[in-house]
Amino acid sequence: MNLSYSEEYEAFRREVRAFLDKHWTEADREKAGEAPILAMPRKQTEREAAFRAKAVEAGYLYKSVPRAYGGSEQPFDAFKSTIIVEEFRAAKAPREIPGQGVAMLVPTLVEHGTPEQKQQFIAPTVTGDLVWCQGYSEPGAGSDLASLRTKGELDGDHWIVNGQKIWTSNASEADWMFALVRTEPDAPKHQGITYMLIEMATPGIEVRPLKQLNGGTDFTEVFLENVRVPKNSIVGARGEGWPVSRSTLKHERAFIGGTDYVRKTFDGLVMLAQFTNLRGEPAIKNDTIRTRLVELEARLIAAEFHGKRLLTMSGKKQDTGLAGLITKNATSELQHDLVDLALDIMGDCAALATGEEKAPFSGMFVDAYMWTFALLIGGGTTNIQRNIIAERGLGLPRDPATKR
Amino acid sequence: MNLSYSEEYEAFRREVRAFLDKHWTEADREKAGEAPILAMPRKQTEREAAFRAKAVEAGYLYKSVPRAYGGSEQPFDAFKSTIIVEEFRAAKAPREIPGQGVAMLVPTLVEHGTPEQKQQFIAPTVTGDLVWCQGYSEPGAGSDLASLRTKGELDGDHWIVNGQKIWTSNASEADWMFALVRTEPDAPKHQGITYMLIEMATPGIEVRPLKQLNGGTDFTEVFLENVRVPKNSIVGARGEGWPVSRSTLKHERAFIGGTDYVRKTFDGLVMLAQFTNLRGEPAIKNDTIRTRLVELEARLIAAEFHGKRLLTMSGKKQDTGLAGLITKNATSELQHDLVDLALDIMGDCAALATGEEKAPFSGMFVDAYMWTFALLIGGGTTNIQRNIIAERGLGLPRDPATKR
Amino acid sequence: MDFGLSEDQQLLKATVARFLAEQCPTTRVREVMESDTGHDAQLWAGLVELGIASLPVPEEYGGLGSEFLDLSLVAEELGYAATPGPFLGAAMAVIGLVAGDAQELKARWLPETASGGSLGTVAIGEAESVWDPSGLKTSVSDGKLTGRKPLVPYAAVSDFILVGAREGEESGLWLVEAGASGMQIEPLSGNDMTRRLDDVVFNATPAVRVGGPDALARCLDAGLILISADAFGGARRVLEMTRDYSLEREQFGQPIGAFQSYKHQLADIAAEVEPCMALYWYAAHTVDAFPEQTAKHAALAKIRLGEMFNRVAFQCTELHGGIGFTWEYDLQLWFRRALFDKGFLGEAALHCDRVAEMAGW
Amino acid sequence: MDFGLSEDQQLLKATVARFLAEQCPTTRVREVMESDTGHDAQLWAGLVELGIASLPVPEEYGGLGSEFLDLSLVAEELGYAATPGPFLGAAMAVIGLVAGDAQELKARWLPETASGGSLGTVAIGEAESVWDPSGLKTSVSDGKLTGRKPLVPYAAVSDFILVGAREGEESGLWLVEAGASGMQIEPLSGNDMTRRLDDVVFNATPAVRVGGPDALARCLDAGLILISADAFGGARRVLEMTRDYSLEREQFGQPIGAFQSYKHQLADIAAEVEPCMALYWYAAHTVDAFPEQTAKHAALAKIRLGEMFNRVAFQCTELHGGIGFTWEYDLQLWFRRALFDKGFLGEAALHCDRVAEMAGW
Repeated sequence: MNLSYSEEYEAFRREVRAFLDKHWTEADREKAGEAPILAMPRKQTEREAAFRAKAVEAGYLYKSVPRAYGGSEQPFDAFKSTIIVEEFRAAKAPREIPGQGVAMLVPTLVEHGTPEQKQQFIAPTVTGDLVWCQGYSEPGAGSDLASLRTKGELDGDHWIVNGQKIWTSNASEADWMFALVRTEPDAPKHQGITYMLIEMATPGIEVRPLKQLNGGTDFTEVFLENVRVPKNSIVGARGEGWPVSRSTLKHERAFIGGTDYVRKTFDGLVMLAQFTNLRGEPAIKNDTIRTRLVELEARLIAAEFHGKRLLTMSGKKQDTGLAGLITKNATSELQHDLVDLALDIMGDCAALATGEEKAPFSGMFVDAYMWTFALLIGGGTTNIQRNIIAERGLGLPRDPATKR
Repeated sequence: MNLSYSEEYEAFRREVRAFLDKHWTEADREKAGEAPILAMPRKQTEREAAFRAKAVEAGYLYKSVPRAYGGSEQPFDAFKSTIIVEEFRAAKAPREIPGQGVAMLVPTLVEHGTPEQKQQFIAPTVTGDLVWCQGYSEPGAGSDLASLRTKGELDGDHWIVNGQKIWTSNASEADWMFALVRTEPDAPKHQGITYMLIEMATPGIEVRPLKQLNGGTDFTEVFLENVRVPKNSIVGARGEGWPVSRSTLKHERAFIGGTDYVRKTFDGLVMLAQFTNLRGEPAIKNDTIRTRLVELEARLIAAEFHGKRLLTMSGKKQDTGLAGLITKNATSELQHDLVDLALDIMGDCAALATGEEKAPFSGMFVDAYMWTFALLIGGGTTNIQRNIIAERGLGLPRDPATKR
Repeated sequence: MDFGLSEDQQLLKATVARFLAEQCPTTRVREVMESDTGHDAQLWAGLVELGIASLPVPEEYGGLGSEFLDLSLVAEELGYAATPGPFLGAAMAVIGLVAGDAQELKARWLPETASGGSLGTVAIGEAESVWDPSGLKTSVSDGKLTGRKPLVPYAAVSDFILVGAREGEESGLWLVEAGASGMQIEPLSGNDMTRRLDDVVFNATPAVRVGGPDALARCLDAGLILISADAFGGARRVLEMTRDYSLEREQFGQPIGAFQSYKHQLADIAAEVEPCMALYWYAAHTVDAFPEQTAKHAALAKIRLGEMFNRVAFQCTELHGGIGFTWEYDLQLWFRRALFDKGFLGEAALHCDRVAEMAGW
Repeated sequence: MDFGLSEDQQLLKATVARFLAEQCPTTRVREVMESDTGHDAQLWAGLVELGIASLPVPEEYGGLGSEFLDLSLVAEELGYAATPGPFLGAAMAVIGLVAGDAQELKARWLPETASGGSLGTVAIGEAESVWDPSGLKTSVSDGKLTGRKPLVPYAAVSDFILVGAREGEESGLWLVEAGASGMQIEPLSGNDMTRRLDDVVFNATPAVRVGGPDALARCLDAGLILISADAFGGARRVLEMTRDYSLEREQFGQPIGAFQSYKHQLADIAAEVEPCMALYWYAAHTVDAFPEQTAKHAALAKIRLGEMFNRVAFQCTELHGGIGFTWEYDLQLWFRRALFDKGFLGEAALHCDRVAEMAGW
């Protein structure tokens, strides 16, 4: 066990630092500021574009994307990836363009796309010139993606697509959508779905903001009425969109499982407890609150070092097995318990909304409380994940109802 | 809403008190002492027998048993029943003989027995001259009673019974066992079971004490090897023991759902917290422990008045529905949380066993902690009860796997 | 022995429920919620017509002089329907007036509140979650009241405010009329937009004494019970919605309510919700039957129900999946009301301390 | 960056595991458990032969001078197998000696403990769950030690006891030899009969100073980590047993592990158990790598793992149904060990206070 990196990696870290010092100046860093927890995709500025081009050239970004399509085509190395993230974050330098285009579509195209699709889409996506949204969820189909009902019928050279998608983040800004569409109505549930690329400017597409529980509008609904999509605008074979999409979801699960946001929440919580007075005394001096904080810190540290254990396993190319599967549920439950404590620390101000300046920390923890749902629900609900832990992690029998 | 009883019932209470004053003296009361939480059946003393005979005559005991068989044959009145329990308990007077003979077999016989069976068994059971044990559970069949494997084959005038029963309380003291035996091996699972009365003195029966987690031996295993049971020693028709037994289980559920033992535990817990010092201060002065105690008291009081609500509904002959179904799980979870707090109050003495005089209250709460299982498991496990709440209480679809 | 509702009480409860089902569907809740004041005079007038404003007013002042449990049952139904408006503060104000000894004020205000002509509210809690009378700093001297009350329901639309304060060592309630000098009202942004809160500052504001420590205690305890009843109604509604949703919504070819794990989660929620009814019923019953027990039982009800409602609202939202996270889906109305019920009148920890002190722990 | 085990560590862990699987099946655990002393000299000798007694002893005293993590991995496997015997106290005693500055005592005892010729134990905690050195009342003056230690592992079979005490204001460790005058040992009845506890009273008992506050702190922290590792091993075993049982046992015509609700309960348990490994690993790693962090992380590990093990043991017993409640079924061995791990070296609340104080909260 050695928590410092070997000389090889320390050298790599120095190399990354030197690169950053050279290409991402103090002025750039100041301008960039703190990254938001949930970054939304946007077209990059010229400054960012120039920097990212350098970073790709150096092998730091888009490491799993072939050079031919704008990536840096590096062998997988969990430690190098971590070092890059750590150093880029410390320098507030741009990393991969956020959003589902890079996170989900690009790996799918790399794996399943035709040479033409790769050529057409990957490079502009990784530069942020093409913004994507995801069209999986539907009002009638949540965890059970295979039951989706948006349908596509072939009419000459085009698919005619009708249906509705929901929980689409940034559909308003997106140029294209990658979507799952049922094209063979008579096939069994998991077959007959096609992975389709749809240009958002096509007539018949309407995007409506979806207002959330917490008052924000980070998601939209997308209505598709007789939308004409060119016949060849599909990834993988017709009717085989289900396995294509499932390879993508792995990325999403890994993304949501991190502990950074939990650490941020915890650190904020400690400050909240220190600076919020309850009846003349800082909340942190209350024995019950203090005890709960320490218990939560123990769980947080367990989660953080569990992450390091997983990283080590990945670095050694070992299967993370059960240890990898439990991360999401353990982390989101921890996050829930953290924000739950925050509400208790707020005392009677739990009644006040985020943004109310008279609430402690302007009520920001109320929003965190509400956002916890997105964590619980995003990337498959907790119950679905429980099934996966039980079946793949513990070897219990598969659920007959959800058998595929 | 009126928590005092109406004049009619107050008059009844005075009548009961007068009866007790007359027939159960101060000396009797002193001798009787506090009733144990889980009373075991035993033959009554002459003094008790004389008193019970008077109480039956007065209509206070065995109210659902016909006079012809030693009962007092009273119409159902939830309030009178409660008043009798309250007053008899206050006077430490004997109530119905404890145990499964009176609680489970007698109601079954009243409903399903032949006139001869009623004649032969009910009267001596209610006087305690016949002690019964229950033979339902088997090593291979817990909550799923219908999967039991003890089998009976007809051989002339007798059933030849082979198999094993488990979790049989007081089999060593019992004269007879009422048991479920599979008699039609080819019938579907829930059919083909016969409700059988087996004399424990029959050759081929062996009783072995079953040592529990907590070190006690309140249960036994009963082995049956070629046990010959007279053909007519069955209740209800051959192969129809399942419905017969299910009517009995209702009684058990009601029995386990009470809150008396939880109140006793809570009161003990308060004392424990008051008299156990942690680092120089009574545990009850610790803010965390105090807060947990108050939260538990709120739940206890909810459970107690929930009981009064159910009593009122029963008194008005209303269906208690969902309210009645949730009692067992809510109460046993509360009991669990109470003993869990007790272990925390004990500090490092949680390591010490019940009976160790150097532990607070001689470690009696450790035993309560372990006994909590019996509550969770007895009368159907928590999970089975969750199914029942969801299906009968909330109207959710039945589980295909457990459909009968 | 009857720990149940009388026929009159059942009728009252059913009447209010029917009225709200008809007059206050969630579409209307949302309209009121999005209005400036959060107060719908017409809806309030309808409720007053049903008698809810007269329930706590003694007959001699034109009211019904009902048991406190009756009012609590109404609060449950208002919670069930997520009814927007000033009920809670208005009811507490009336109870404070009735419990006090200021005959003139009673004669002046009670008939008007009973008829719906006037609306009262209460200002008790102070900064740093102080709600226990012993901790109040707002003070009165020479008929002038000075202090800050950071969570006052519907101060902006009320005709009078009953303020918890102290004069010398003695705590009590004082009445301030709308528009009194030295009073500043600032609206707050709350999680629950169906029950508005204002931040109110008094600076040598003219105030008339309503009653002493007992009146203040009765007013606060009544509020704790009413908020508990509201929480019960809300939790009941959320559970029902989730049950209904689980029967409609299909996943993997069957209603989600057929999945065992879902069933068990819902069963656990039901087992948590159901006994809470008896807890608030009993607390309400003590107000008339065993007033010496009210302080303890009102606090216990608030401790348990405030937390239970939040837990249930959270779990049920999660059990809905994505749709529960939408603004359009009605569940969020109760999710937000739960946060009001959690915080207003003080958090669970405060009342745990109070109960422990009453017990001498 | 390598937050994982070296090949040597994996080998050590596997070797101990294999030895215990062969030499210490639960039938043997039960024999030892039912013996008078709870100490099986032969089993202990076998473990010593594997090297577990030499791990913490520096090479200059004939030991292996291994990283502390190695010893913790052994503790995990001992916990996994419910190994009866004096390991915990013995290891703590060695660590206390090593951390101290009494060269003569080291030379006298360390080689013997490494070879299994001598057995040590520790006496730290005092009445009312006092375990923090600042609260100890046992005192030393003129080489005589006086005080009561109510929870001492295997005092009756140990050759020496390291006693936490104070001389004047300064706390530290003192060594008392078996049979010293004024020492009274009374066996206690513990929940976990695989790890015996005695109540020990010292009355002007001759004692030699081992080290000061640092030695005492290192000894205590090491114990907290070892007990956490034990808890992890126990929880892992209990989870495995329950998983295996759920695949064998049928109800309603299918293995109970096929019921969704059961699966989800087990998944939640796994999600609770699994990250705890990293928690105790890191705490153990700090002993050698970041000793200034050990006090905090040792306490955090004990807080989390002590409670986690108890919760998991309880839930898994419940998931077994009736059989989990029997003495014959092996699950109870871990259920009882969990209660030892919960109480010994102080309950979670004590260590929460300690961590909060370290943080300045």
